[in-house]
Amino acid sequence: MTENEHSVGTGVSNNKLLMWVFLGSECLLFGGLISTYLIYRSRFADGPAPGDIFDIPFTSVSSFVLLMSSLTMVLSLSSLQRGDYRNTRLWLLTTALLGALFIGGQVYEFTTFLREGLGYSTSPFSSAFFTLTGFHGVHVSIGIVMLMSLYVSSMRGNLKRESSETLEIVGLYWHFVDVVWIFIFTVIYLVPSPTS
Amino acid sequence: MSKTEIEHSETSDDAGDEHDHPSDNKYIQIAIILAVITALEVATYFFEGMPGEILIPLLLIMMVIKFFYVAAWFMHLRFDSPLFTKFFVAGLVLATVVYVIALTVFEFWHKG
Amino acid sequence: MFKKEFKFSVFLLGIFTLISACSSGAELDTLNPKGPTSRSIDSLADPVFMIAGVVFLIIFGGTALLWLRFRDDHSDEEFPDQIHGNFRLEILWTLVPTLILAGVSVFTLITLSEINGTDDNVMALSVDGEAISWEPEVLVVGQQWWWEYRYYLDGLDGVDLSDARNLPPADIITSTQMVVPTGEEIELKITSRDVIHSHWIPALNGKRDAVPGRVSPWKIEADEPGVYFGQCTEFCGLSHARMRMQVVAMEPENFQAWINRQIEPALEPTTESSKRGKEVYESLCVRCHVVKGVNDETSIGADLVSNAAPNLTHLMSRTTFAGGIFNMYEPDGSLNRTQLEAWLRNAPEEKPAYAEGRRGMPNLGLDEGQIDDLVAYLETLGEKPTIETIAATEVE
Amino acid sequence: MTQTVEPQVESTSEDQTKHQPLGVYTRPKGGNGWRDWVTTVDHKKIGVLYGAAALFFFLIGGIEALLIRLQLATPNGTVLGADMYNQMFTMHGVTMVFLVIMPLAAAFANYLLPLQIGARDVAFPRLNALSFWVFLAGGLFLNTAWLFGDAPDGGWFGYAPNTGIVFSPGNGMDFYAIGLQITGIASLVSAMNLIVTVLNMRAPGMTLFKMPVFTWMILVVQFLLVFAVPVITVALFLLLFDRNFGSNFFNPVMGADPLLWQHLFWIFGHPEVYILILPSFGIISEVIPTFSRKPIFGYPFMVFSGIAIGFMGWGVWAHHMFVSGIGPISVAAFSLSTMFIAVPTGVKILNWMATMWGGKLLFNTPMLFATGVVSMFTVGGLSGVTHAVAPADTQQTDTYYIVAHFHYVIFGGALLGIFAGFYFWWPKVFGHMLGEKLGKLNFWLMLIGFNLTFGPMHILGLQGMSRRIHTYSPGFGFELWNMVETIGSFIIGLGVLFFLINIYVSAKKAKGQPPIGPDPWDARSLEWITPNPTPIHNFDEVPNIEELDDFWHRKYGKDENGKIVRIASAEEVCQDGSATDTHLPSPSYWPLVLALGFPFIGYGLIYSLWLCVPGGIMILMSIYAWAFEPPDDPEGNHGDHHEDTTGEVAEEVSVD
Amino acid sequence: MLSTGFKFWFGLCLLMVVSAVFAGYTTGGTETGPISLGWKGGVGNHVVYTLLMIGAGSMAVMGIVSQAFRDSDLEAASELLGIEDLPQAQNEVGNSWWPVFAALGLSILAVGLVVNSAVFIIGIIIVLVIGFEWTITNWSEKATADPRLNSELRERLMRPIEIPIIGTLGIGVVVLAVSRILLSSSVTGAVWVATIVGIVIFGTAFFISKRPSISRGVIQSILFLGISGILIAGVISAVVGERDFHHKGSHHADKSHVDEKE
Ligand code: HEA
Ligand code: HEA
Ligand code: HEC
Ligand code: CUA
Ligand SMILES: [Cu+2]
Repeated sequence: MTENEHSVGTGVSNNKLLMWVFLGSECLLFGGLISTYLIYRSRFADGPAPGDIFDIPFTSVSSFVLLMSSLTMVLSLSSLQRGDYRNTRLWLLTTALLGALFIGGQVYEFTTFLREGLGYSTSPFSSAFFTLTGFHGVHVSIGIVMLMSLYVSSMRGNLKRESSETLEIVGLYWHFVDVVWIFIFTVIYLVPSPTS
Repeated sequence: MSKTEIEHSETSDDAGDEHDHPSDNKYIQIAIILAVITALEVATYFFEGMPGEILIPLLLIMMVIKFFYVAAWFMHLRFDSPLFTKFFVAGLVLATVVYVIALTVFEFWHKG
Repeated sequence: MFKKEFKFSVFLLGIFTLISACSSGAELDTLNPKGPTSRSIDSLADPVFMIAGVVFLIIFGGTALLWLRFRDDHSDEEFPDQIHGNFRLEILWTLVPTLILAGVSVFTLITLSEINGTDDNVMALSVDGEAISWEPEVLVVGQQWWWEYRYYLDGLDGVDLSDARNLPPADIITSTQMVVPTGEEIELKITSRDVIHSHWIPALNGKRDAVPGRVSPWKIEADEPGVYFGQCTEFCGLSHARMRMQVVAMEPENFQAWINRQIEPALEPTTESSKRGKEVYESLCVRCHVVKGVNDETSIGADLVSNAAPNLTHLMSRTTFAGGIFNMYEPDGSLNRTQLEAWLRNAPEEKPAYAEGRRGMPNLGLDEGQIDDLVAYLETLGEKPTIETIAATEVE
Repeated sequence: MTQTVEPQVESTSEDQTKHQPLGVYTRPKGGNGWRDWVTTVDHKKIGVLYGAAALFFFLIGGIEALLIRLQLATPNGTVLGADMYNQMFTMHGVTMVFLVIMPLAAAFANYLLPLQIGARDVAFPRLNALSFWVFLAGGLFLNTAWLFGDAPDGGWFGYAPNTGIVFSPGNGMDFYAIGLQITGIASLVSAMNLIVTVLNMRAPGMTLFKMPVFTWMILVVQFLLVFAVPVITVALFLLLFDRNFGSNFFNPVMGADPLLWQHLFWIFGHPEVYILILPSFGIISEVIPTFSRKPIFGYPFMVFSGIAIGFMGWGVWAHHMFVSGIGPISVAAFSLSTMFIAVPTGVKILNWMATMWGGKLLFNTPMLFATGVVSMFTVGGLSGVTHAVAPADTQQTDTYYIVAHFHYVIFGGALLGIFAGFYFWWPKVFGHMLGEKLGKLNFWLMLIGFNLTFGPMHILGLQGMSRRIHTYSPGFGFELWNMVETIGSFIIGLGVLFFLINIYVSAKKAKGQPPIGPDPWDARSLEWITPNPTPIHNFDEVPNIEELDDFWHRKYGKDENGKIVRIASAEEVCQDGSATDTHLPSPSYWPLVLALGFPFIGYGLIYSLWLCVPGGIMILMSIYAWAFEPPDDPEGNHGDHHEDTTGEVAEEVSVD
Repeated sequence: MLSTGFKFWFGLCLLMVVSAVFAGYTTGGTETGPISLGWKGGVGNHVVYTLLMIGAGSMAVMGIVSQAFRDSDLEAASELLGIEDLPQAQNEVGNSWWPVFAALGLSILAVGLVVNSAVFIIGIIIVLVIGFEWTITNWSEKATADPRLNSELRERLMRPIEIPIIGTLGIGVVVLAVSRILLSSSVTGAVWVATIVGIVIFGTAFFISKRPSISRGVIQSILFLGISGILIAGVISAVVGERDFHHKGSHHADKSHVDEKE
């Protein structure tokens, strides 16, 4: 039959729309975790306080790393849109590596805190801190897995210029995770925290 | 940016979002701006003794600017359908309003 | 068809008559205020109920009218006018409710400030022969599944309430029954030792939750001497239904007398049986309970999550026990021995508890002799209240 | 139940065998028996599945309610012990809210939304199937808690710390936290899907303001879901971590504040109650005009008030916490914000009445239920306003007066509305009507039983009967009304029984008969342009929409005197469902496999973390298998860019 | 008829059960333990045992699923598609590296049996993975006559499994290595290390992107060098151990730890 489906929709791609709706929803998720943290940041019981323990210089470096991974992400996308598969892959891999570096830094940070006496059960503050940054870390990790999947697909010649939208959508997710970190870095780390 | 650099992908030309994606250089420019702001943010940490009343708004402003740049440029909100912006902003604003009220009820601001 | 509708209206009418007929007489009735705070709530609630009633009648009557008037009688085949709306009407029925509600909000705010304000009343009391002025305050502590009332006659200001599970010693500690003077506004500080409970004496005021880690202010005041029933209203686990309490309001001079009795330590037992009972108490019960003059400390920590069991010093001055569900006395004024013995024999049987989960009084495996002795001993703790109070507080 | 025979998707071409090499992970072909149902991605079948599953849970929740009522029939009842009772009302509340009303709304949304906007299917058919299976997995998971002898017992809003590991050491609350988490995923996915569908897949000419009110209300609900679900997700995660990994979010001993839970729960919880009611508002906004034979009165106001309710619903959550000790200023603010929700709701009520005004009302069963909503919901709404008056609420909260309120709005509003929908759209879905006689009996029994059950709760509440008490003592004046309520609840049960009988009897009668002709109700919205039951491909030809209630305008016009006259018969207007070569998305079993992974993870978290491994593997593998699944129909995709009907989850990789 | 998919999955399942029981007995399971799922008696190293059994369980589920849908059943599929002749001929089997890897895995396993259980587990995993891949390759190479089809078949089967696992493993290893390096550095050292690694990654990428002429081989070697550099540094750091830490905060409170789940 004749396809006369000229929908009066918004004219934007379904997939992208879905991703944006999802990101809108994620705002509420991270908002909840961040508020929980804020409410509890001064309740450190007998354990270390945030101000005692944060290593701002190190976290600054991680934040830079994540921020720059957003750049490489967008470069990857624009390469794909140009049909430049070599650079697509290059930037994809770079993004994933920078992400892995960030996560490695987080593992390092968590381990340090643990050694310094901040366990997951130490205080409401510690629980909230690990949960918030842990959730963010999990998001980043999922992002890395997606990037790697795209990378492998691309190696096998399956990531075509015509399907650049897939990459764009993964990119949206990646940038969102970055944006969340921008928030976390400022509000949780840089705004002066209570000390014991 | 030169238009020749940017070829349109075939899939998107019917979707009505026909627009110029910025060049890589533009992205790099944005990234540099972001990096500079981040550096400024971090610098406040080494400025001991800046009173909270100045420091915190300053940090928040810088944060919002960064946020804005990433969303507008890297996430293409500037060029894409305004609908996306609406969805994202809806979530963002709703989250902010709701949680700020919640924090207020918790008397979060009282402690300073 | 019409008959059915008619019957239905009659049925509804019936219901509403019954509503109005049945709203008094019950002990927990919320529409029967006995103090200034509950009265101001009531005088706000009544008109609101009225408004709601009127709106309901309008909507319900309107629906009935539509039903009767516009039902299709198949008299003709004409199609009704296709009316799409009317802007003015819309504005009208946006505005009218808005205005009504604006009115309601004003009174809501007024009442809110009334029930949250405090007056700085003080009461002259003499304690140990010394005259003090007491700002009537009671610390109310909820735990699974009974209420404790602590009186600090020097005032609560300097008292560290941050950890409800380790409160500083109080002058008077009772459970289940809070005794207050009439005509005085009593400030309550409500907190909890384990989960969230809610303290509610409907005749005197609405509820206020007892939240662990928080101390919430609230107040009550009784016009007349009497007994006012209450019930924990926040779901707090297994025996939530069995967590009740009463406020006993008495004239200030009786209250003074009550204070005088309560601050005394327990008397030494005299009979053989009660002496043996005291020994049992000292060997088994001191782990959890306190009797002033016998033990001031317990080793409760490992036994109960909440770190508290009722203070038994003046047990007999209370007319109900175990969360206000059992009578301490028979209607004739004699001790309700059967119930007390049953409690000691196997408390979790009488009142659902998670004794193995360190909540509620456990079954201590006492033998009948021990139980008899214990009852004899408990009977020496505190003075029996008047027969009127016994009658007024009777439960079940 | 009758089902249409699917036009077999033809796939004989040589070319295709190349595209779809033999071997694992070809897409299932569907077409016969149960395999068809488990692999379906058809929004209509999924709608039916949702409905069936929710009705099943309704019976469970209803039986739980009856047991509650039996226990409370007399003072010192002994039907259930305290422990059993606590589990019973918790599971009753959870089941009814999350496994009955929400999925019933999803059933209607799934079935009708594409039809009402003139679409072939939802935007992401496989995601749609996923939502259903995940919901079912979550619901069954929750209910298996009974089998393990450890159902949740902390109340449906699970206030911490009573639900923490210290005070609820069994596994019940883990089932609660995980089960709701799983159903939350289902709701979120389905909400995102439907939003995209409504925004992007409307038929030509179907502008937003030509969409039926039902579609609008569903759209609003999906937005509420998208934004509310993550909040409870956070709350449930925190609870889960507290219980299983030793965190301290709700542990006052370590200085945590239990009110955090309440805030998170109710920030979700209040939008949730509008999630429950708005679909029903949508349904009766279709039913009332049809049976009044008038267009909906004040369409834009209906739409905007729905949106307004959705918006305002975000700013009132603390009215559930008036006595929690949040401070008088907060109480005042939330008290006022709550009250004014009555305004947009009132607009709706009055517009329905105005729709009926001047109409020619036909009181068929759907209309009976709809008028039931108008009056009964109002009762509940008005008692809601009396709670909103915070000082009054200090007397009312946590008493049976509240129980009365929410059953009036939920049963009298949401459930009656859904029943109206059942009767209204049954012919659309199954091709035959439900019996009118039994239907009326069903309605009156339910209405009377309902008022007998919940009406007296107002009295009991004001007389001081607390909620969630497993027993009460004689002497407080509670005996009479509790007995009445118990009797009433069994009358409701009888009503529901007649509904079931009606389903059975009417299906039996319809067997062998040809399906009912088009447009049995002389209806107004687009779904009726398709034949009954709806053919698998929905529309033979996607209609061009010119007006609100376009379908109706195709049937009626004005004569020279301006009188409304019939210009076309239903047969002329309706499509005959004869198109056969429509391209449909092919079925997939990955949604099912993916969904099955969740209970594994759930049980794993409770019993042995090792179980999470196969669960996780199942989920991960199916996500990838899903992404790599061959496109539905290699040929069908040529040229029509429109929607990628394979429905990739955005985060997933699509390389085909 | 049992489908190929079913046979395949159940074969794997059986293999896993057998190795679980074997592992159970060799690591100290009691007489009836390993065969009664631990219901009567111990199962030896329960981590290994459970892992394998769970693996077996999931394989069984997959088998049932694929049987239910009659997937990978050549006959059924050809019936459905209306193809007359079943492609049968076997095409040439290509070079295979699997035996080499398998030997490696087996030797690790053997060493593990003697040395310690972690190495043993790694050995088992390697052997399993290889067995799996090998079987699949073997099977797919014989599936039809058309090699292109065969490789597509293999792809379709394996991509969903390989991609996430490779991806996860890849970043997992990098993350682990990076965090070890950081942990063994001093506080400021860690900052420098992170900065330098970041700059190196970033800079290299920029460099390569600006030089389109660089050959694939060179890039691959750079990548290889970089990754192995990180890995080696990680291993060294792990051996060196973490730096010293001091408790912070008012009191020391180390009654808890993150990995409480174990
Ligand atoms: C379908 C679900 C639903 C709906 C629609 C509503 C609607 C409303 N609810 Fe209800 N509510 C619940 C479900 C719902 N509620 C549940 C489940 C609980 C209990 C949770 C628990 O504790 O377990 C609850 C509890 C609850 C409380 C807390 C009580 C307590 O625990 O102390 C409050 C307090 O303000 C409240 C208020 C309202 C109000 C003001 C509305 C308004 O939206 C109602 C508006 C409607 C009308 C007012 C009627 C029509 C209007 C007119 C005809 C116009 C004229 C009217 C006036 C001028 C007044 N509800
Ligand atoms: C969301 C919708 C919803 C619905 C539809 C209902 C329906 C009913 N509810 Fe429910 N209820 C809640 C939501 C709902 N409830 C919630 C959220 C709570 C709070 C929980 C909490 O406090 O945590 C609650 C609490 C609650 C209580 C208070 C418990 C307490 O506080 O101690 C009571 C008490 O009477 C009650 C009764 C009923 C009854 C009698 C029905 C009836 O309408 C049920 C009608 C259904 C049936 C009667 C089933 C019919 C079927 C048959 C009988 C057919 C025959 C059987 C077979 C074929 C096998 N409910
Ligand atoms: C492990 C702690 C524990 C021990 C030991 C214990 N009790 Fe109790 N007792 C409690 C708790 C808790 C309650 C409150 C139970 C309730 O009301 O739910 C209670 C209540 C009582 C009451 C009712 C008090 C009131 O005011 O409501 C009496 C009387 C009593 N106990 C007597 C005894 C005697 C006598 C013994 C010793 C033989 C004893 N108890 C040993 C924990 C204990
Ligand atoms: Cu205490 Cu309910
Ligand atoms: Cu609410």
